Amino acid sequence: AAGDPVKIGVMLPFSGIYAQLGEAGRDGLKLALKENAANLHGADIEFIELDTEAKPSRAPELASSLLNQHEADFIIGPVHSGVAMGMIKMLRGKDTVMIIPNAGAAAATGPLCSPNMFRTSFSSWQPSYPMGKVALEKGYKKVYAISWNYGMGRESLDAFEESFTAGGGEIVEKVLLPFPSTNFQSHVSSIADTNPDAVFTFFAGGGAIKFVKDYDAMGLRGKIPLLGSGFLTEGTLKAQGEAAEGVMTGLHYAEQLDVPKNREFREAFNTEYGHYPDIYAVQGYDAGQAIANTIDQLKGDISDKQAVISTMEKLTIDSPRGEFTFSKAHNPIQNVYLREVKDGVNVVQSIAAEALEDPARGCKL
Amino acid sequence: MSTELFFVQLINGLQYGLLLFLIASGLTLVFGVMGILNLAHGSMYMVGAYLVWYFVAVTGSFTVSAILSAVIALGLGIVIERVLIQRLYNRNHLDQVLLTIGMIFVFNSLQSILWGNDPYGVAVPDALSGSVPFTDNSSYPVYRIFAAFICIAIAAALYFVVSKTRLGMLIRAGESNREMVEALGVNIKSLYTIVFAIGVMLAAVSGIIAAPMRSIVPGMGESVLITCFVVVVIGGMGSIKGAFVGALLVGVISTFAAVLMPTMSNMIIYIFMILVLLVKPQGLFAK
Amino acid sequence: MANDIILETESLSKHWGGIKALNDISLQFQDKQLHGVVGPNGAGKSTLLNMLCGTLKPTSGCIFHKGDQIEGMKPWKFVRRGIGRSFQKTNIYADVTCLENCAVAAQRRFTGSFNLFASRHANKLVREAAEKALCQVGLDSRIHTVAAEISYGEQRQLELAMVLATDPCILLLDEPMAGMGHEESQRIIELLNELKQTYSIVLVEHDMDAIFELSDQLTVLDNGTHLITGTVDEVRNEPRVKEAYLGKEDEEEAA
Amino acid sequence: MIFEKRTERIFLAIFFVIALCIPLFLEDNSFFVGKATTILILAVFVMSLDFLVGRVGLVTLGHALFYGLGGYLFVIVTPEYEAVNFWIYAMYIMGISALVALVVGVVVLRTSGIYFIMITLAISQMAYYFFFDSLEFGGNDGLFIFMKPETSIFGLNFLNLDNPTHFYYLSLLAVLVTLLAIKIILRSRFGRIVEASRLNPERTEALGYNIFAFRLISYIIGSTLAAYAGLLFALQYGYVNPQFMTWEMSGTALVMSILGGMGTIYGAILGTITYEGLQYFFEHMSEDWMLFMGGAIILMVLLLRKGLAGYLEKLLEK
Amino acid sequence: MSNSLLEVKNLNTLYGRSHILHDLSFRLDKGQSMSLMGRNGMGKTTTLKSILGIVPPRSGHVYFDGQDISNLPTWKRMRRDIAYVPEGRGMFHNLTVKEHLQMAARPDSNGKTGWDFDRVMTTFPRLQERLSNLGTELSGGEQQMLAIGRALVTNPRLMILDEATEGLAPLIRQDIWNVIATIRESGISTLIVDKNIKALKKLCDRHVVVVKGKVHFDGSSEELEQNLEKVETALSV
Ligand SMILES: Nc1ncnc2c1ncn2[C@@H]1O[C@H](COP(=O)(O)OP(=O)(O)OP(=O)(O)O)[C@@H](O)[C@H]1O
Ligand SMILES: Nc1ncnc2c1ncn2[C@@H]1O[C@H](COP(=O)(O)OP(=O)(O)OP(=O)(O)O)[C@@H](O)[C@H]1O
Ligand SMILES: CC(C)C[C@H](N)C(=O)O
Ligand SMILES: [Mg+2]
Ligand SMILES: [Mg+2]
Repeated sequence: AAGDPVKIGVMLPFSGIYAQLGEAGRDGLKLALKENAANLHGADIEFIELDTEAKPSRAPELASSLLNQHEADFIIGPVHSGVAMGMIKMLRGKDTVMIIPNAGAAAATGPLCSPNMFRTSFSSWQPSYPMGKVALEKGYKKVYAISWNYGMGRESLDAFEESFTAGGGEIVEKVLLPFPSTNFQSHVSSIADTNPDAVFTFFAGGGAIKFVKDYDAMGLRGKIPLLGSGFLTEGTLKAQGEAAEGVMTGLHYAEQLDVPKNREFREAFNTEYGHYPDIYAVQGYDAGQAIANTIDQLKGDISDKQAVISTMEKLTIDSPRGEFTFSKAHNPIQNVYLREVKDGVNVVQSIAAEALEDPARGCKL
Repeated sequence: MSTELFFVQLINGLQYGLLLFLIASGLTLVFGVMGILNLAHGSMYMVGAYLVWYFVAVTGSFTVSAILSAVIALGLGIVIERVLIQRLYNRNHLDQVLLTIGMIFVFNSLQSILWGNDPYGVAVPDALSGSVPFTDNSSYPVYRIFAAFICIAIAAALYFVVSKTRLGMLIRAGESNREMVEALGVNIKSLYTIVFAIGVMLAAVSGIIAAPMRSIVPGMGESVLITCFVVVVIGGMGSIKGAFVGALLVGVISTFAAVLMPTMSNMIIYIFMILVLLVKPQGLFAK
Repeated sequence: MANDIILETESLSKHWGGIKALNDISLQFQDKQLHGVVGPNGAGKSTLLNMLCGTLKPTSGCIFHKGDQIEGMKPWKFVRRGIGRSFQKTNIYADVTCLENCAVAAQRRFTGSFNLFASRHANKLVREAAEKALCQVGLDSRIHTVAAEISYGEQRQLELAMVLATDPCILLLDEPMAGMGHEESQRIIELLNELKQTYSIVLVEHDMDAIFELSDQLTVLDNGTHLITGTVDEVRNEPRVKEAYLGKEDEEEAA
Repeated sequence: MIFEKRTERIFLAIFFVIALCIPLFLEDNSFFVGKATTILILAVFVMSLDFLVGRVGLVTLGHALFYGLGGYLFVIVTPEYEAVNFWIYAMYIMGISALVALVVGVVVLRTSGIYFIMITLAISQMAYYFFFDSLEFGGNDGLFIFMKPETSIFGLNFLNLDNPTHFYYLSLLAVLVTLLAIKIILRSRFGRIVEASRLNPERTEALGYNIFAFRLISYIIGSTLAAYAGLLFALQYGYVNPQFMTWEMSGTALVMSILGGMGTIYGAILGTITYEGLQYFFEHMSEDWMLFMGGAIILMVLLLRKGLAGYLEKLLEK
Repeated sequence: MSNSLLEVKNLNTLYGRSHILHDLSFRLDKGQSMSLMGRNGMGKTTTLKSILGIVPPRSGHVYFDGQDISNLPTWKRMRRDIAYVPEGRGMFHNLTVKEHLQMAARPDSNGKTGWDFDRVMTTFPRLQERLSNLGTELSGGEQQMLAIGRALVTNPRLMILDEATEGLAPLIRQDIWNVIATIRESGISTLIVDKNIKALKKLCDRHVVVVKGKVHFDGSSEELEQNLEKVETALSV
């Protein structure tokens, strides 16, 4: 009923390996709702934050807490795909709207898609698929692909392979390491031995840092180009230092992206939190915008959940990454940019794929 | 696999093994020799890495930072032993599990409060930043060679002290029967405080040495913890030699497994350990 | 008196690396006799008992029980054949009462131990056997005391009570009197005198009074080798034994 | 009386009275009914661990293997879109788990002490990687259980697993049955030898018991109970994930049981409630809940010599 | 300065609720040797442990060489040149025979080193062949020799022996008595708990008999002879 606050449940990792991602997402989310406070038609916003620790085992319980105990109107989360599955199990088909601000699992907007589930980030497929074409354009014929053997790792390599081999490229070797092992040195030696035209990879967080450092330490940087899904150089550049120079990645965002909204957002974020945002903050911010815009369009009355969903479906989000809309499966239709690290910054080279839509295999929406 | 690549991987494996030994060295002392089940060992490794990162950012010098961090870790070890561990010596060993798991929580949380959750890296110190030619299109970083030597030096020193000196005998005797050691006129309480603190310092030193090669991230402590225990146990409790050989074997085996059957490579050290324990239920170098 | 050989060893040896703890020992133990085993420290007496009860595997040689070759079997199978032993170094359940210590020992005789449901207290026979064993060694007043809280000498008594509670046909006793006071030792001597009517006993002791009083047969080991086996008098007058083991016995002590 | 201690009787009486009443004050799909159910299920798991660690003397860090297995087995052996009979399949799954425990037990029981800890850990980690890496079993995403089983016995159906309150009572029943089973076993003749093997294995063997057999049987019992808990846990939210099998899961259960008072069995219930309660409380209090949680654990271990049960006993005995 | 080396005054020691030692007092003079006798469970070991602080007494005082050591930790008491051979031998399972002696060896507080590794080897030649074996691998008697050797290399002024001849063969037992006699001649005092009254009678100057944690008899060898009956009933010889 009107007058009740709008409850936003947040299920992100605030401890453990993905803590930084969780915090960024939450900060972005809060910033969006703060900026839009005037458009909420008087609705008060209340946040309930729960730490997932990026552990899937507690995901259904926490989701149940947000759904049943706190009766949240929107639930934002998570970062980790495994956790996403646990949340989906609980929330799928319910009235409460779930917005995923990071986890890329194909299933979320694929076979398990559901009217009440949205994603403001990406599907694993999206950042990697265009990179196959990029590799071909650069003239690479033989590529060594390496990642972790888990959902996003496999989906990323598969997406790359899909476009790369379709265009006549050859994957000389496809290596899937156990997650989250970071013992890369021997693989770097193998790469040196195989001597491919380029290397394609998906790693994130600590693994990304370690891989890029090992690659450089063993002297391969500058000899064999390193391509990747954009997470290889997101939030990790400072730690990677010089080792990351020249790495080319595909992602739906870049910090220096020349979009007015991006400049605005970056400054606002910096004013609010004292540091500049990264991709995870952008995705959280867009989740916040999606909520704010929906409330705005419904004039503050979100009691009709069907209306909420159908309003949200039609939104065009003015994201720092450029405007995007939701696909039928509720995944963003967005540009993927080719970026290259220069002087510690991901510099946009080109748009690798425009308005790219995830194939949403298996989704019946 | 070509012979050249075989040797390259062998070197990689040995180097990884040496690093493993380094990371496990503190645990070998604290757990293997003194018999304290310290699950917070990984946290000490993490503390070392974060401290050196922090001091490098402040002072700019790796050497100064390394020394500062090691000294702080030593102090931390003394405090932990005095305030916490010491109270549990005459209790069930499992209480140590509880205590040190509590410590993991606290350290992880302090890490996040003090240093935030961003991943960090430490640059290789300038003096060691070069690399030597290795194969056709790869080279070997000097720092990693340096680290390998540090590991060997620590292994040798540890082996010497524990098995050859009177101090080492006292430490071992303390694990066997504290009361009796004290009845021989030895201040076992202070001795254990110091040795525990040295164990903590070794863990931190491994974090320091590893910092320029690895990433400094939340949860980095837990990720090495089990491997350390595996190394100590494969070698046989209390045997420095065993831990050293165990670490090298684990390093080489997991390196080859990683390239030959990558998807299995996380399992391989467990399979190896199970096999070792089935043949030698007390580890390779059990007395 | 029966002259049946109940237990027999044939060229039994145990080597630890270079140390020959026991070398080529062939002995025969007769039914319903007390067979003493003496020898200097480190002669291999405990090693011999450890092999006779299955806890140690011989390096070479054989052990026969009633004609069956039994070396190499699991220790618990030895017990099932009625071979029970006491330990030189006290080896009890420190955290439970003396009664429970003996009940564990006695239970196997009376009931199946794989019964997951029947209460352990339900069987009267077990309890009675345990109590009886405790009384035999003189621990009547300690039945309900936790074993860790009785003195060392009393623990030695308990050690013996536990073997008695298993009611074996062959008792292998490793210095049962060590650590006991006079009264207790005296009591044990009486007890053994009584028991050897029904059991075969192998007794290792350094208490010469006890050994001389009790032994029907006496074996002397020295440095892993078999010096002599005979009656008490034969052994006592053997000069090699005096030299290796007894010393000038009457002079100093023999209390 | 299988509950020897006064404290034990008082605690259990209070616990069961409160536990029986909880749903009366809560709505059916209230979060708290679900949370309480999870705690009960965990308590079953922790009790089975406490039995092994505290009473049999098998300190395992691989117990979660069976916890996870209970859930995975359900997904594997039941048809995806058909409601099977809960009781039959529970027996079936416990049977398979017992077989697995037999095989694992034969391997791991060759070692003891710290080596046993590590070898159990290794085996559970291997199982974890097996499920984590396998596409068929959902990898790190885990698997969903789409159909909850039905629970009729001889055509009578008084439980509906889709109803959280019913599920709650099913879990409470599991606590009761597990508690009684463990207590009866411990008091039995078998229990006597098991206890003896923990206190002094060498002597027990010298008294004519094949301790390997006693340990193996105990290991199978403990593991099967854990698998049952795992099955319930998987069914509660209809979700299995390899993370249920990690050593961290085993470690957390170990923490709960030590906290409660090692080897007391009822302490496992106490420890589970306390741990989960504290975590819930701190999580809702602060983002740095781990700091408080860690602090609380450290304080408790320093202040309580024998866990919470030990503390209660000090207050209530004599 | 008094001649007393060790003086125990009104010791009361409890294990939990059970009161074991009741106002126990006795005194041992320098260079003297004293026996402590009593039946099983009467509190002999408890007395020794109370003196050393291994089991802290509830009340009472222990003086060593004229100084009150009641409040010192065990290791500091031992550092005043006391050595202890515990009941059950106290072997270290992870140290070799040689290491047992090496780790314990130290000069006394005046820097005197009468007992060293070699002397222990001449005293117990049996140990010579077992130097690289672990302490727990020795036979019972060998362990006992090692425990005594380990105490001797700390060069004590007071040796406390708790059933040190348990499990020793008659010949070796004699050797031990001889050793104790020699060390006594060199001015080392001994406090001996043993079963062997005859040997103790010859060897010791004073005798204390405890019954249920109380001093039942305290006197010289002559006094012992005079009160033999009283003592023997207490020991039920
Ligand atoms: N596990 C072992 N490893 C190496 N040597 C051993 C081991 N066990 C025993 N020994 C050696 O074997 C020899 C015989 O030992 P055993 O215990 O049988 O002697 P014993 O005759 O019982 O002596 P005691 O009267 O002192 O008890 C000893 O010298 C001992 O050092
Ligand atoms: N840890 C303990 N807890 C409780 N009671 C104990 C403990 N240790 C010893 N006692 C009790 O204290 C009393 C004295 O024991 P103590 O060991 O001093 O006897 P003792 O004279 O040395 O006997 P023994 O000749 O058998 O060694 C005994 O009655 C014993 O039951
Ligand atoms: C980008 C990554 C942090 C994504 C995360 N690993 C996932 O499972 O989806
Ligand atoms: Mg012996
Ligand atoms: Mg005593």
